[in-house]
Amino acid sequence: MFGFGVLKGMSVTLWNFILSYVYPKKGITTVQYPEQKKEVEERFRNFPFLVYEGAPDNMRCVACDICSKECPPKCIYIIPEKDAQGRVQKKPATFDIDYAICMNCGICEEVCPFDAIFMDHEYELAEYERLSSLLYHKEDLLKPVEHFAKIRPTDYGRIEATRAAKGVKGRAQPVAGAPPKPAETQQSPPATS
Amino acid sequence: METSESIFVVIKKAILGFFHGFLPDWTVVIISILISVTAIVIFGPVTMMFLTWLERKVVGRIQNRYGPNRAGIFGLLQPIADGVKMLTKEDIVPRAADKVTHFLAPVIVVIPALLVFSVLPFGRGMAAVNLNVGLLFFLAVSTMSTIAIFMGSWGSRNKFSLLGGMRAVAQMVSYEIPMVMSVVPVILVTGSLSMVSIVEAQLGGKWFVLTPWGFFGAIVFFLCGVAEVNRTPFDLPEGESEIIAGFHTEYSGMKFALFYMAEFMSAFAIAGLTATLFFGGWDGPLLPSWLWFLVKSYAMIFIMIWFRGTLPRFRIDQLMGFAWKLLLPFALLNIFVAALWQMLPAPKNLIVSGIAEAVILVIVFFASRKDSPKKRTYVFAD
Amino acid sequence: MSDTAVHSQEPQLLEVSIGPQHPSTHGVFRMNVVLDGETIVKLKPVMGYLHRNHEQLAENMSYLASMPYTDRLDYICSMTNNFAYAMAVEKLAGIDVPERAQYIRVLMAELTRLINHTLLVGFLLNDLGAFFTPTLYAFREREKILDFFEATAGSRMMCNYFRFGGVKADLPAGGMEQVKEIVKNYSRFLDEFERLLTSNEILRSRCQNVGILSKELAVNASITGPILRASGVNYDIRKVDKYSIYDRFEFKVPLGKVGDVYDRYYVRILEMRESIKILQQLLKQMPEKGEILSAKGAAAAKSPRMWKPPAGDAYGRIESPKGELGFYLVSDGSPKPYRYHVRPPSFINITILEDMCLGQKVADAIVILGSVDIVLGEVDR
Amino acid sequence: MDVLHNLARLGFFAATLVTLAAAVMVVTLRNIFHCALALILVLLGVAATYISLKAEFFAVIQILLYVGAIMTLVIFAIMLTSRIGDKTVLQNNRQGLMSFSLLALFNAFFIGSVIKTSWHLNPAAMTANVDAGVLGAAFMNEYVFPFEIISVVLIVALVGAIILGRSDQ
Amino acid sequence: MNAIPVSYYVIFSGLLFSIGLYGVLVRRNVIGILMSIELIINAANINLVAFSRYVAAKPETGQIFAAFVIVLAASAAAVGLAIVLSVYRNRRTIYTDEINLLKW
Repeated sequence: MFGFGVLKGMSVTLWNFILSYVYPKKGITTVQYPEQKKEVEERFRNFPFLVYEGAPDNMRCVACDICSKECPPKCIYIIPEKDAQGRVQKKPATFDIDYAICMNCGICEEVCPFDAIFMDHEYELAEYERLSSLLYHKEDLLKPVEHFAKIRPTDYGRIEATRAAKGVKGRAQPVAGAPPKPAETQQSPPATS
Repeated sequence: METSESIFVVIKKAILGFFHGFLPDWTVVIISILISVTAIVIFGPVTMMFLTWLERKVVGRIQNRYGPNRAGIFGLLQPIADGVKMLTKEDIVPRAADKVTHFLAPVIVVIPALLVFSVLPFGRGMAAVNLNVGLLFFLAVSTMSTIAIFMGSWGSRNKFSLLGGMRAVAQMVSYEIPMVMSVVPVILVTGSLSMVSIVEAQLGGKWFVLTPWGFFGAIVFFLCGVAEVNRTPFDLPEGESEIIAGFHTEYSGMKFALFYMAEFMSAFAIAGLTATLFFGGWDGPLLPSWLWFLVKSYAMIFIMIWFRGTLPRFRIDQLMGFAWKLLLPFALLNIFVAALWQMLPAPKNLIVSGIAEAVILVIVFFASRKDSPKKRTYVFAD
Repeated sequence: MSDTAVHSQEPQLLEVSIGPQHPSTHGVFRMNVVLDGETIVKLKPVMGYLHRNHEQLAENMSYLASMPYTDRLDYICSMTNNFAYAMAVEKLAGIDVPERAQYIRVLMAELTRLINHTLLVGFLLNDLGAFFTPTLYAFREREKILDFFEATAGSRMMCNYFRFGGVKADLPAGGMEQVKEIVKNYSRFLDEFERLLTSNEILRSRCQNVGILSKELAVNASITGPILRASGVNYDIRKVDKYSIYDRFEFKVPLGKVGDVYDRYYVRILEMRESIKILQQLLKQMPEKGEILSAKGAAAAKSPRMWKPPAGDAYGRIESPKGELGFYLVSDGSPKPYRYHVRPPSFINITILEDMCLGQKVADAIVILGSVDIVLGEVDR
Repeated sequence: MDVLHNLARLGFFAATLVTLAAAVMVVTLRNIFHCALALILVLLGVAATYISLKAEFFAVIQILLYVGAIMTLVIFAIMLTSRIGDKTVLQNNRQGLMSFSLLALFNAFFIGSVIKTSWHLNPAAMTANVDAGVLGAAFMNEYVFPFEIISVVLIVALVGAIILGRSDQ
Repeated sequence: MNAIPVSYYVIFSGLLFSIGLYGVLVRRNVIGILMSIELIINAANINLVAFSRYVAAKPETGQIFAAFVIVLAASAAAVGLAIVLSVYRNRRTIYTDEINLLKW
């Protein structure tokens, strides 16, 4: 009685010890991180990025401010662009996301009516300074739609299909001609902040 | 074979012979002492460094991890990296601490840990000092570390340290007794306190562990030794989940490293002593004697690490109960069995002492049954 | 000079503050302990170090925006937190949940229960002084479930997966196979775990008859979860409320007799085995395809800031791995909850800590705290 | 080998001096815990003296019993009777000067008389080997009766200590 | 080694004894007094061992008596400290001049 339970437990640890040498595939769970990286799942979400098509200037975002309002920790900050007359354009002049505040919930991606913001797979974002270096500006956030297609092919296929069905193709040019109306109706007016 | 067997003895003789050529006799004696001292002072810390690596490696493997594998091949340079880190750390002394005691404790704790190596026979003719009271010297000196731990815990002026120090002393005093008692059979049979003659009595595979009393004596001694050096499952004085780090809570940097060093060196010393007393020391075929000693010692060390990788910790009252109610009676009765073994002629003694040991086991089993934990049944409700 | 001749018969007491910086308080929890030697004569839990104003925050944002915050209550079981909150809102707004989504929800909840109990046993052993081995074995198995969570919800711990009226996304391709593999191997892992722990004499002697919680006290202090059941009270909300689709599965509720740490440990092991049974049945019954988000729910998810539930109140509760987790919501018809209240099981279970610890050794207090199974994110909110 | 002998003598005198200095610390230091540590040093010095008297077994016993057991007990008592945050209070009473002068007088006479005395040395005893075996034989033969009595005394003392030290409940 | 005359040991032990006696006389702390008594006992032991080495008919005699003395010292320490503890528990002091009631 006394000692046998201990011995039984010790047999388990010895078994794992031996297994780690004779069959490391099962006996060792370590991922040697910087050299070896675990592949992230397709749906993995880390921090949001903005999508553009073709050129960075041609972004999908229309500065509608929905994501910034829905964002639970309020880490998105948008100022729409204004033309010479002071009229609000459907394009952000400033689009900042504070990665230090963002909690990767993915709500911005869900609520965006223009499929302009998505969650990235990039996770090696360590910085020495946490105030300014983790505040990502529009230039840092913009990534081509091909990037999105690469990291999340399934979602990309689905979203492109719905977009095609709605007849939205890319984003209309801000100047020249009437901009095509988005299918969504509840688009809020651009923020006046 | 012959050269590898006595390689260290030969080297020492060569050095001494070299100095004998031009130096007076008395300097040669001093140099001889110095060589032994240097050997031990180098061997101790190197062993400790290797043990820290080994422990992390083995525990890592037990836990399905690699353990240290970045610094050097197989992570063998990890202890050096650790040492550098320890050296460069800030040496913090709490404001309320008893400065002198706080400073002296880590220094003093290393001394007994190094001293005990002087009487261990590392191989044939390789005991630094063949003291005729070697075994008692070992036990006496190893009790000194209690004082150092006490100094550390008192000097830190920290309640957790104080609790740890109290636990350490209570534990070490309690386990001293069954430890000494479990050694008595060996002394009884060999009729000597000298480590060298104890090993010589076991030459040719007549290891004491192969006798009934020796087998259980070895278990008792080893468990007491594990408790004596505060290792799992008897690591209450430094139980990090309860009292953070016990007596060395307030130590950082090199002072902490010294405590660590002392712990590992004593662990090795206990492993070596178990090998010497019960497993024939450096006795063994083919391999050189010192290698045999190391193999046996490291086997003991492996068991200690294995314990560490498996077992949770005792509670203080259970720890005391284990020493006083189980190990001590067992060790005392073991003396009786060893006496039987020694008195009776050769074939009879094995049977008689074996039966006696079995009877003792049964008695202890039934006596401890009341206290021992039970298996339980559970009901399931819908 | 010294305090001369104080004629007191009191033993010398030592007041120790365990925490908030302490290796085994499971976060920033603090116990003010008064010790006589090593025996506890007084214990005062101090909490609030991790207070994040969760309820007030939730009252100032839309209903959906609180969902990711519930992940952070009990950060080990974010799925069940989501579940309880989603249930409360569904009750409030009268949203129904499609069949397949119900199955996915129960699947996630039971997997979370496995994670939580496995981790708890690992950490309990750490508190007992084991050198991380059980914990790392627990992590090893948990990792497989977390991989599944990542594949499904996109995040390993902060899943944010449930939506009002369903779940965010369907299982990914190959998800079912992944779960089947986990469920198949989990009972083997539990066997190994038990071989390592259950019959270990040190664990038994450390845990048995330590921190006994009587039936009456447990009920009076409104303790819930495995701790309550370890004390022998048959109360499992999965059985009592039969919420979601728990009435479709056959499972039993293991009950302890003594109510000590060992019972709490073993009841959890048995619960894990029951969870595996549920999962096995679930995998058989689960419909291949189907809606995962009802139409009403989809509307709520698309524009949370505009979505207004009818005025009223609702209390949604589930059997989270730690006990009864409930969300009480009052709506005044605006997009933000008028009142948002959490009933956190950890917080209510920790209130009886002193009663369990008195007269025990200081080492036991740590173990008892470990066996209560608290997560400070939930205690302090 | 004369040099070695001289070195050994030097070591002995150094040990003696350290021992005496530590002894002075035992009776003068204000912090009782430091006193206990100094006492340990004294005991080790006394053990060194035993070694110089070729009583190695006894020296080891001295360390094992005094340092390992008695001093642990003393330190435990210190820990239990003084609070961790205590300030050091005056440890001596006002009889110091008088005691010192009387003892100095006594020592003057004592040392003088010791130096004047001529001892009847026993050369056989000076070279004899006293190891554990000899001591054990003496305990078991010639001194068996006192040995038994002393064991009874020890047991009585320990039982008495347990009864005294037990708390009342 | 035997060149050290026996009178050195005797003087050493005499000094140790005096220091111990001084401690017994001047210490207020009961534990301090007990420690001073240990000094005195050690002084006696040195004498016993030294004389048995130099003067006695049998060299082991002194050591045997010294062993008895150590055992007695251990007993004294155990009982003495137990008394100290029980005094402390009742009176909250271990200073001799504060333990001035004949009863408690």
